[in-house]
Amino acid sequence: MEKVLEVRDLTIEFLIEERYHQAVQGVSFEIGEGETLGLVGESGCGKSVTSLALMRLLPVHTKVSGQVRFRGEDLLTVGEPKMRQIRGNEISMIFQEPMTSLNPVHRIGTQISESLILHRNLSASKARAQSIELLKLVGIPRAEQIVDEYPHQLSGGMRQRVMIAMAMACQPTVLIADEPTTALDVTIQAQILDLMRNLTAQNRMSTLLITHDLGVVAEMCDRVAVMYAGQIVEQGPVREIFRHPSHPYTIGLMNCIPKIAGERTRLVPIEGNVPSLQNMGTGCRFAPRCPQAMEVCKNEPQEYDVGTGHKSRCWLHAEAGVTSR
Amino acid sequence: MYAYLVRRISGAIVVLFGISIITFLLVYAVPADPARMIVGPKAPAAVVAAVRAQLGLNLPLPVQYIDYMGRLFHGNLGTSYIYSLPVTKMILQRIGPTAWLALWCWVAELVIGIPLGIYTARHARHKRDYIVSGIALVGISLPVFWLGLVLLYWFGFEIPIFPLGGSGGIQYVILPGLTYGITGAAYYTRLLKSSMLEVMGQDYVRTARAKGASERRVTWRHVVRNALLPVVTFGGIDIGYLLTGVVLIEATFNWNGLGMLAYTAIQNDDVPVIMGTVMLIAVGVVMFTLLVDIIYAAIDPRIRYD
Amino acid sequence: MTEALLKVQDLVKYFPIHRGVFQHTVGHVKAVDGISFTVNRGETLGVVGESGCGKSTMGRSVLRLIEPTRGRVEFEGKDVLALNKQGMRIMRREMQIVFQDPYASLNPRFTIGQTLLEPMKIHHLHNPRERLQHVYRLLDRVGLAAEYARRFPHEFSGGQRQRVGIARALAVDPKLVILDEPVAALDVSVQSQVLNLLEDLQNELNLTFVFIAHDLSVVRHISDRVLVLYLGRMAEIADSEELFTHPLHPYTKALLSAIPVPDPDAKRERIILQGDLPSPANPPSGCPFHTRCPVAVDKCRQEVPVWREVQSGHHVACHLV
Amino acid sequence: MSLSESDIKQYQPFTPVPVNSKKRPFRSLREFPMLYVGGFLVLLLIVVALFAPLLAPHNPDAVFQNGLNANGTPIAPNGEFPFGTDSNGRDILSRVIYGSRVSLTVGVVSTVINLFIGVVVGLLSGYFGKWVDTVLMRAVDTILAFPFLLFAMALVAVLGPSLWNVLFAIGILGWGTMARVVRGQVLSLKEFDYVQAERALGASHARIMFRIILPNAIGPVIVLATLNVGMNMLTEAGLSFLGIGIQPPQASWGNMIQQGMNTYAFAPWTLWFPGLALVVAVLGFNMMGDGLRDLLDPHNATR
Repeated sequence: MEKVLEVRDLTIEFLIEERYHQAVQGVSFEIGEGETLGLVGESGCGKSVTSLALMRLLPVHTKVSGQVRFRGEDLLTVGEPKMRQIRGNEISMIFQEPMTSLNPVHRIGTQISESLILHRNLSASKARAQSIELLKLVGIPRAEQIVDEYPHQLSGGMRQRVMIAMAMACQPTVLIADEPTTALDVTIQAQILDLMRNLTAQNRMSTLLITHDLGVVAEMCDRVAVMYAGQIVEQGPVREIFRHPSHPYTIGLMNCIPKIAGERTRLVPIEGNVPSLQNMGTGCRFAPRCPQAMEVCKNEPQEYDVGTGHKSRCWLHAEAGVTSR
Repeated sequence: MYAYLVRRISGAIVVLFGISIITFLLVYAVPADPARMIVGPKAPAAVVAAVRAQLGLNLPLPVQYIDYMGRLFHGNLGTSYIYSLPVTKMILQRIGPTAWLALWCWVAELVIGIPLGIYTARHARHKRDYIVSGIALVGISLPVFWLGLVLLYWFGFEIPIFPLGGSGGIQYVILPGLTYGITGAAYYTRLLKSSMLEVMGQDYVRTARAKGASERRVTWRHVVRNALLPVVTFGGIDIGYLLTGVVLIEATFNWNGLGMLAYTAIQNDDVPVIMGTVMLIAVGVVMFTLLVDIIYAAIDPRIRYD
Repeated sequence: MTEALLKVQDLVKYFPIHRGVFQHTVGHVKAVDGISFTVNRGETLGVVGESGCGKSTMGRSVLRLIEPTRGRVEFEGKDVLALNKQGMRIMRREMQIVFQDPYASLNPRFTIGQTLLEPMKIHHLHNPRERLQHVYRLLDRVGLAAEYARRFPHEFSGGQRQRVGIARALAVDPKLVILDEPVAALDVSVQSQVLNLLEDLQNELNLTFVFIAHDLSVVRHISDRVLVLYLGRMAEIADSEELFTHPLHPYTKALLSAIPVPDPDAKRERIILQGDLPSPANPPSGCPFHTRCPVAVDKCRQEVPVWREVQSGHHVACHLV
Repeated sequence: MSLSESDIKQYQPFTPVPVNSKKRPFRSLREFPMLYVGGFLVLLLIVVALFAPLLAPHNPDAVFQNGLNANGTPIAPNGEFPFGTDSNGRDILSRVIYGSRVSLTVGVVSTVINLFIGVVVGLLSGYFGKWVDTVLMRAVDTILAFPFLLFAMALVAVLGPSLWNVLFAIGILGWGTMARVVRGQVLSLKEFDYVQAERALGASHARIMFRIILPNAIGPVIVLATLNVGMNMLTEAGLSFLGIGIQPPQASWGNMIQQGMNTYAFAPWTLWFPGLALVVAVLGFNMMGDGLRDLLDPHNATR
């Protein structure tokens, strides 16, 4: 499979109280053509920040290092005009809050047309016609009328469909979806996931799906990367990860989710709390909460191979696997 | 939107009634006896009593209020005690000059304030922002009348480009306009800046950037458009402030308008004139606020389609 | 264990919609439209539904934080809605609530200690000198260190704040606690800690819970019985196991099938509902679910389905069951 | 001019986050220069007002034999009269120093009256809602629609021009914005779950309003009150400038400017000094208000 997007050693630092703190450290992953990679983790683990860094949409006073290779170019070093041609055209994004992600004073059609006008040089009337087609594509009824309505007139699910239509407008190669269904109800979530699955499959789009919901990952993704405290602790094919989770954090995560079927057992929580950015200790970042922590965990672990394309950043696998890279 | 407007209009009517009652009560708080003022200090008591009866001042307060409202609806604001002229006529003569002055003051505020607001927001937390914001803060702290006199001193007296006060055409409004512009623009600058900074943090601005829009496009199409909404509201209220504060600038520049009329009336205890001007200006404020509500409804789709 | 603690009968809450010139009422948001259920002493009743189904309004109406339009709420045989101000004050010691948002539910100006002392001050509980001891006991009970009493909420994580919220509710020794989405704002790892804490507290203190949530797996985990709401009406109620293995209402079925399961090989029949939730201001005629129901027939559009018992303890409102 | 809508806009309710002052006590000095410079100016004003008799070189009301030139014009600043003299031959520096007392008294006391009425009206209106809200907010609309300055002029004319009447007029008319801000705060705060929790615990309305809501709403109110002091000082000066406020011979910056209006052509210092004093005093309060706003802004606190 051809690699469409390749992220190498991505490190992101934020300025907090006049000091830089690493929100994301040494993140590496790749997405193949037509593949969906799930980036999963709890709030504050750096998954959203990572996605914004790929698009270079992070606020100023943020240091980003590493490489983001897209079509042989490093997106972190290309000029801003070039980057603008990529955003919304080659790589597009869907956000978590469909309520606030649409501009309240512009019509739906105008907002979808914007990327068509910017990247395809379409006239306003042609862009409008195509906007209607896009609205139909994402399953919006009465598209001819909705195109002239304003965001506040639509429901949450409809707005997320509009966001998807906007993202699809220029038939991007890569779609980044940042918690696209978190703000939606379950039955609406099912609709939106279904729609995304169909659209990405039809267009052979590579997708980076960011979520905190392992259920969504299991349903949507080909491969998974699990993030904890700014690092990827485990990644691999989705089946591998769910069948044979190897990192204690991944295992812990799976054990603390209540099951929808089968026997009801007492949950096994991960004790403690996620460390804050300012006091991230040395060594393995999960060690303070890890039931299997050892002396060696005071040192920083590497990513070790535990199976085909399956890596774990844990000392438990240091012997079993060969250090990757 | 229809219901919204009707609600606003009915609210305005309630406010107008409140204004009429308070203004009316003010008359009774003034110690001067209107009848005595009309007939003069030397007239016999019987004459004063006759005038009192003629004016209806013997009647109970509510009755007098109804009379007063009745006259008000016919555009009759009474007769000046001092000049024995109909107040309506005196006021109508002064509306023109005051409106002319107020218009220029307002335009000056907008022309200075809005570009500076956009500028500071775009350069937030940079040296340029601190300098302009500092100037804006000084602007807000300046008393209009003093700044007016300072400008008169420099540009009327030391370097005589403009007339030393008086009312009239364009050359007369430049200094008052500039004075008001400098002191009032700062409000627009600060409001627009905070409003723009707020909008810049909104998710939909990030969406626009994610679509590949340039910073210029993001600023003008997405940020400024949304950030101007509160400025529109303030603009209308500000015209109200302008009208209420017009007395200071008129006194400073010796401008023969409504403010001066009220000012002399207050010094002379000329109650019908005081009431008339206060009433008229209050009505003006209410009308402009209402106008702004209508404009706001027209430009904010969230209200337009509700 | 079948003694009824709370009995709710035909609870209704309509929020008036004001429009026009004099803000007259032009309609109602039928947030809660005729809900009846019983909660037995010591059990947990789960209440699930999507946004706008009225679950939160229902919880707050029972406590009279929102005054219900009509209906009857009976606590240990006492008519709660008929109580006067003083009676209600006393009743508030019996029923408490835990809120969803751990960031909005604690007063930022109060230390954790002050927050926990507040209920005791309001109800003049304990000797003032013993109150502090009681605060420490409460903190210990929810798994927080005693020294936290001197700190402010902003120094704590969401999970820790939620523990404080639970301790505050327990400060008056209530019999019933309404948990309004208590874990919805928490990350899964912390969510499981709080769920375990709630289970422990229930066992130790013989508490009765009404657990309101939108997450079905959480509800299944914690509840003895589950009530499913749709658009302010009851769709189905049954024992937890029964409901999740043999759902009868088409809405419950769709809801269950819509949950993404963390198993990539799970082969499931997925029912994807078409369209959006209708507005509770203008609910559909007949069965409120008929606009999205995959099996709706003509009767569903015209007649409101009767709430009936299909099996022992399993009630459903559907023409087709 | 009274406080503007832009000020209201800037006090959108927020949950105050206490600044972490324990860790780095002097961090604030660099991060909130406005607060410190403003606070310094305000302190300076207070010191000048308190110790006016010690600081003033002359009696402010004394007419000096040598206070006028031979042709009857004021004397330019010199060693004896550092700010020069006015058209009556009085020492401007001493009058400026004593004028601070008038400005500060009117500014602060009228603000306290504004604050009291505004907080009570806003609290009741926001907390009880329904008809209470409708009635009180119409009253606020009415008071805001009035030509504030004209009405204050009329009121002072009725009561008779004196320091206390000026202060009373400004105090009784200028609370509209305050009430709106407090109401906005209360409206948003009362939906917070911690207020709901208090209700669920059975607390009384008074307890909820004064012990829970008010302390949480107080931040923006303090900021607004600080800015309000400056505004009220300007209003007092405006009234005195028009001859309706503080009456000569008592020195007020406003009536000194009025006097300077007649002499600035040949003695501009009669205009400069009282005006500058007023600007510096108002600027001090405005800077302090801005600084407080930055300090209380949660974005700054967590930065």
